[in-house]
Amino acid sequence: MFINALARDPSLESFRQEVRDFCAARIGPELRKKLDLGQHLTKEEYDGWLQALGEKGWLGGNWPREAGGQGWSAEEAAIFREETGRAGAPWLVPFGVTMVGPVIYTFGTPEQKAQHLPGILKNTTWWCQGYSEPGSGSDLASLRTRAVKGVDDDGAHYRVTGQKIWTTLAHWADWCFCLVRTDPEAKPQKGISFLLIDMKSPGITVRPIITLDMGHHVNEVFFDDVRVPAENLIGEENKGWDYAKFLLANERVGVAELGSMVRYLDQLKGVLAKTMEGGKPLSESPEFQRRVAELEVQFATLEALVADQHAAHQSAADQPSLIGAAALKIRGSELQQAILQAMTDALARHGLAYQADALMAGWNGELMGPAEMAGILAEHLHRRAATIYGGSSEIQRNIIAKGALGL
Amino acid sequence: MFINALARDPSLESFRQEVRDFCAARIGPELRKKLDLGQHLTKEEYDGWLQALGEKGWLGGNWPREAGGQGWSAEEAAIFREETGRAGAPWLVPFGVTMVGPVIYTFGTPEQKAQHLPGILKNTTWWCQGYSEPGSGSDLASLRTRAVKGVDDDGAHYRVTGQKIWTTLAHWADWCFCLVRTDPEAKPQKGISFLLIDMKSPGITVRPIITLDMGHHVNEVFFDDVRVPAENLIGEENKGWDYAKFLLANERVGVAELGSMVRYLDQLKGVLAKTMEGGKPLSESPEFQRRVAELEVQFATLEALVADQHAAHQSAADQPSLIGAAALKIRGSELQQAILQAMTDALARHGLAYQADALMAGWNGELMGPAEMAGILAEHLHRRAATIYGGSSEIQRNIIAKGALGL
Amino acid sequence: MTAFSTEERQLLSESAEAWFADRYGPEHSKKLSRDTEDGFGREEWKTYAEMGWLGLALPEAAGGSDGGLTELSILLATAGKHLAMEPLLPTLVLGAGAVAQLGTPAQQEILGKVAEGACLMALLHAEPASGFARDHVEAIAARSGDGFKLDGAKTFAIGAHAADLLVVSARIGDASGPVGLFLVPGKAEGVSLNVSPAMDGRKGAAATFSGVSLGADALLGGEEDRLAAIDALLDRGTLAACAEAVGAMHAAAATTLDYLKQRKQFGRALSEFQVIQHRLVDMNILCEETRAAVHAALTAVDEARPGAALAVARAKVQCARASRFIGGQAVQLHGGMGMTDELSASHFYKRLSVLEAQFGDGEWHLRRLIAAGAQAPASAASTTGMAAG
Amino acid sequence: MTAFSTEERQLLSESAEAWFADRYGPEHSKKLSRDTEDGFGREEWKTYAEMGWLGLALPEAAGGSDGGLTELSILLATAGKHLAMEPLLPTLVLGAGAVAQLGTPAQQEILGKVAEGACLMALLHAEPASGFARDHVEAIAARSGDGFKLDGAKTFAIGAHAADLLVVSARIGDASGPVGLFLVPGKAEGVSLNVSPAMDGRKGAAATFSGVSLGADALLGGEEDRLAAIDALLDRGTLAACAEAVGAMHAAAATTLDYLKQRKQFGRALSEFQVIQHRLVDMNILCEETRAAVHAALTAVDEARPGAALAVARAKVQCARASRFIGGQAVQLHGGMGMTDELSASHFYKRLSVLEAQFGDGEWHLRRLIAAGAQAPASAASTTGMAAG
Repeated sequence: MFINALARDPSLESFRQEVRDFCAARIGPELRKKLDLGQHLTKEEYDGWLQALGEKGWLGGNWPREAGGQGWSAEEAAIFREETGRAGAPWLVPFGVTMVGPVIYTFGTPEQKAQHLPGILKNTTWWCQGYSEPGSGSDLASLRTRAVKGVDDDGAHYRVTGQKIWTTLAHWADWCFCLVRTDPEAKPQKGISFLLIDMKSPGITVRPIITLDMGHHVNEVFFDDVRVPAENLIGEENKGWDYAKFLLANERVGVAELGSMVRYLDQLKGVLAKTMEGGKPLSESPEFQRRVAELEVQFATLEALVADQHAAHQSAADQPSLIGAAALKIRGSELQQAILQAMTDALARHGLAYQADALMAGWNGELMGPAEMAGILAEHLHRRAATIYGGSSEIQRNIIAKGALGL
Repeated sequence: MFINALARDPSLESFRQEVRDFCAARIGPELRKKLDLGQHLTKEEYDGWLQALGEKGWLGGNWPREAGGQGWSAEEAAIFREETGRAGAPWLVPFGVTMVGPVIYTFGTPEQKAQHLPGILKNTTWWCQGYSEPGSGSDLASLRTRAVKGVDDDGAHYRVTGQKIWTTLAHWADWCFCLVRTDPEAKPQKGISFLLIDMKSPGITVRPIITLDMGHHVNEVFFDDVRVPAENLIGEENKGWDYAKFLLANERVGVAELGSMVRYLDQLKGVLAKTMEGGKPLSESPEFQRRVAELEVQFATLEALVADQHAAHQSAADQPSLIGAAALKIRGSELQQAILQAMTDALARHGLAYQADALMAGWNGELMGPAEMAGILAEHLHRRAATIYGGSSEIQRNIIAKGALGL
Repeated sequence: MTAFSTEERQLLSESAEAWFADRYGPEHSKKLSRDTEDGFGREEWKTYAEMGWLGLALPEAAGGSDGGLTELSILLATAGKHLAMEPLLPTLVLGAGAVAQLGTPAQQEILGKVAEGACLMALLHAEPASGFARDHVEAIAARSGDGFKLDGAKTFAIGAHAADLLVVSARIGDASGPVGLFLVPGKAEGVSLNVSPAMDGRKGAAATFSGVSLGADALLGGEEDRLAAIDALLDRGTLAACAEAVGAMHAAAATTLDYLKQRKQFGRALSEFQVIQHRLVDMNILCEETRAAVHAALTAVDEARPGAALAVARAKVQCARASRFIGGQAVQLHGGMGMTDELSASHFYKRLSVLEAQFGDGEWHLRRLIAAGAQAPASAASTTGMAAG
Repeated sequence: MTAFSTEERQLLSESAEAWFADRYGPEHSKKLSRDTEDGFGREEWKTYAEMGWLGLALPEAAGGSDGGLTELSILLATAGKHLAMEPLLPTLVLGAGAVAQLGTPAQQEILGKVAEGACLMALLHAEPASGFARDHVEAIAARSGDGFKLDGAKTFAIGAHAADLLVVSARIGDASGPVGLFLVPGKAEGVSLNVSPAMDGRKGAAATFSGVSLGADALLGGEEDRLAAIDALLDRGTLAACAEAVGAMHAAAATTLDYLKQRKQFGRALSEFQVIQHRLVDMNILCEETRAAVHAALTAVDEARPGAALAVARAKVQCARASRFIGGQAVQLHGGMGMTDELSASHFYKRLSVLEAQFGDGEWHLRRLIAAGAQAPASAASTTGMAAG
């Protein structure tokens, strides 16, 4: 009791400052403006930033040195995520560097490592995640996309047929890491394999899904008898579930997104200062003052919980417990939504006009309300998914019930 | 949509005034003081009030005329409950007049009616309810108290053995209406009978349960081979579950207790006016002002829902739907607890001293804080049970899920 | 005002439901929103006129049925349930409401056009510096000859983009003048509209008025200060928005229930999970109690009971909370599918969000109640039947 | 202040847990509360002295271990978990804390007695008109010869009934004088105690002082105004109460989980119902995050970080909400059995209720944060590690 958290290492503060300085120097005024307005970035803009991080060696900073990373400690990794989040830097697109990269350097063949890791570390290849399927939802193990070893080519290829859904940025991806069913007879989790699929392969169709913010972030991906070389299999056939679980735990690292939360809170205060009621700024409204104080209490608690998790797992494995991660996921997503809701409530004073077109490059109409309004409303809508994706809040509670309470 | 509620009959307002006047006239200053302080009343004090109501014909006002009642409409019954609640009159002890009475006049034999109804209508007999058993909780049908027809006396008596729990005021009761298992082979709900048991019968032991408010309201009742005349059976043997369901629906009439809620809200405002913070009354505190406004919104909504339920069922059966009653039970108990919590939070300024002894007649120590503090804290603690008894909030939600949503 | 009988209300409810169920639905809404310039259906508007719905609450002299806000609300609840896109509330409750309440006999003639479907209206009262506050008006209608010259800026309002006639608040004379309401043709010179969809896809506009010339007859009624009348008008709008929200929340809860009964996970319908069931129950209770609360407030307003304004504020607080919970849960319980533009859950979420904010959100109305409560004696705070009895 | 090492803290935690688990429990608490005049165990107190716990945070000169509030909190969390009845917090955190902070060398000698277990203490600061406000003092210590004459009334405080030495705040001289803290023997003439149990069964007293004669040495330290020192002292009390609450909430959650695993209804263990499971999960998360929040605030206080007072207020808000939810659910999920005096659930409910209110409830501390936030620049509001980095 009371002994998990340890004092932070003060020497890390110079690293923190270095990250801050880097963000300040490398995010140019044009990109800065788009980020501040919450506008959609182009693939090239992402590349500019992510490749700069790659050159600096920070993109895969928490990868082990032997895999080409910096071998960051959990604190260093946390500081990096926090500070880029605070700076409002472009999204650290996770599919390559956070998700499939560690799977490849942990379970991949030397050839797979040589082929894929450099492109991930430099962000010269883009990845997407082929997990969810229509009807599978949080019940991932029920997936039905089939991969059958060809008989005509002595098993040199799999032939993949099926459909994936909610595939973020599939429309930009060069490669897809994909869970496929290789043994339909086995128990649901036993017959799954982990395949790397070239998105240029014939037979792949990407169809956009428009979400409630009117944006195009996710897709359906159809595989129609797609030939995938057998050497693109990760590890052993039918062991894909193990690699998926490994990846899932990695995905939950930093799930609380403290850095972007600080940025949200600052943004909220900015919105309150700029939005008037009865001729006075909302920052003087008792209701909003109370709400900000409440959100800051929740933030401080989340921050303490993150520190506590780090301390508890410092000397143990690299990965935080799934239980702790589940709690962070629940609270982090709730808080994210709560701050965005507070901003939306303030901005509602401008009639909730939603100028979604203003988020596109080159738009030059007349903005209503604070300049960042359209971006914030889009973020509010988009983040309704925060309590759904990566395992819904309900699923996270099931995980804790089973794992921590023995229910 | 929007058509359930009807305007109130203005002619009812004179009845409302009559009830108010009666309460004002018949609650003497001594009783008034005890009620205002929330002190425990003696059995004699209850009798004084309930028998006065009985004489006036109001105790069983909503009973049909042929059973000795006034045949009140749903509105009249509601007004009576509301106004006695507002007046802070003594509790309308429901076990006779609301619970077993209607069962007897609906399903009882002429002899049973003659024997029991007059005493219930005049409150010269006290009743208690033998339903719950240790381990049965909300799963009433799992009850195990056995009643076996004697073979030695040609079935003239049942012999009852078992244990009941949470039996309110069993220590004052002359009679107990009791669910007992007469056919242990049948499905849980099929082998239950409804018996009237004289509490003076040999073999009955009443043991107090002290609750968290340190009060004695409920009991365990042990039946050790108690002889009960066979003519004390209500209706048919093994049909007890039907009568219990009928009674349950009656119990839920008025479950929202609007009248006492108004009284609570007034009490809350009184407490806020009397309790100081930094030399100023809490009624000037923005937090408490907000809370009062919130509670009043919830009250207004509950009031509207009650009116809506009345209107929806006016032309139909006398009983409100179980579904509507479940919603009223959930909201009513939540609001009751919320108002009491607000009072407790205000009174916490006095250090949460709990002078439980001050609730006893004849105590003459020195009170701390507002005079009503001990009574309010006791009520707060006691009403933690409001979301548990009569079917917990969780059970009510199960009922709605099944009954209204077809789940 | 002749209240409709219970049977007449029932008939109105049934005929509206039949028409919208037949004609409307999420796909139709989306099509209107995205494929038409107005963002709503002109054909639909004609039908509303033919059905007599546009005249529901207008005087008989104008070809109306002399109904109350309750009758309009029955229509709006049905429209809300089916995600109708037409500016019924801005035209009927606000625009025509203002004219009916304040207009000179000559101005009242507009109402006949409204009933015929020949005049769309909107109210432009809020301004960039007003927020939800109802008494902050900076726009000025300076005297100019017999008439006025209008300058000012007004916040985005749904329906303003297509209004034939705008009702615009402005201070008469100068910044210290009384607040009047002016009838301004939407296409008048000097009116500049910034058109946009609202978050829920319904279109509207913010407006700038630059030296707009208005005749003396543009002023609704006389030169008295109209802030109290505007307050009452906005209260009617508040309650009408609640009614629309009640329709939307019932539909959101129903479509969520349907979806969860069909959708399987871990080998069971999602609706078999107890946590989901209780969530659905909470949505259901909120729907029912909000409907009851809104109806109680409608009765208070239509019968002009004392404290009706407080009843409106209470209903809005209740409705705002129910909207937030039900809209949010409709998306959440649908899972990923709730995030798509394809299914209706996301549309109900957005519609409920907008309705929640219109005319002041729950917190703002709670603040009104606090302000009122601070002046009221302890036991007189409840304005509803029982406590007032 | 020499912070304990992690290992020393671990040892302290284990030895306290071992002792309380062996000696204490709901039955023992009840017995002490009802069958002893003091409402707690004098024997237990002796043991605490022998174990060195009473000196944990006292200076070495007084026979203490020079630990911080963190060490005291480890002890108090364990005491909270096992429903210990002794006035550890009033004596160690408040009474001895005040003396250690402000006392003259001569007054510091009291600390040796505290460490030995020979001096129980309590703080009497709040008054009938102060509520949770910390700066409202009406009691007056008028000058009288070399010393003072104390008059005033103080609100009920746990432990005051049995304190050998009370620390009492009063204005020095007259109603406009600075606020000083005075050492007043509990049995001094003119001290009248109204003894009562608190809601959680722990005893305490409200006090009236009528012309109590005090020597010059009764004044803690000099004649400077001590409101700031009292504020800091109460912050330490706040955080210590949070620690005790964290222990109690963990135990309440654990005993509820155990009960539900055993209790069957409808043929299944109650813990198999998903709604119950998720409720237990929410209790569990609240326990863990509150523990983390309280620990973060303890670190801020013990390391005297800037903004430590805000960290305390935040921790208290978090702790108050967790206490309310967990205490309430412990009773609710136990069903009828949760209402009985027999099971521990009701005791945890009441203990958590009292701890929630002590030193200002969540709303009151939120108000402090609002007041502080209104003065702070936008991006400097977070005082925790990261945002301050």
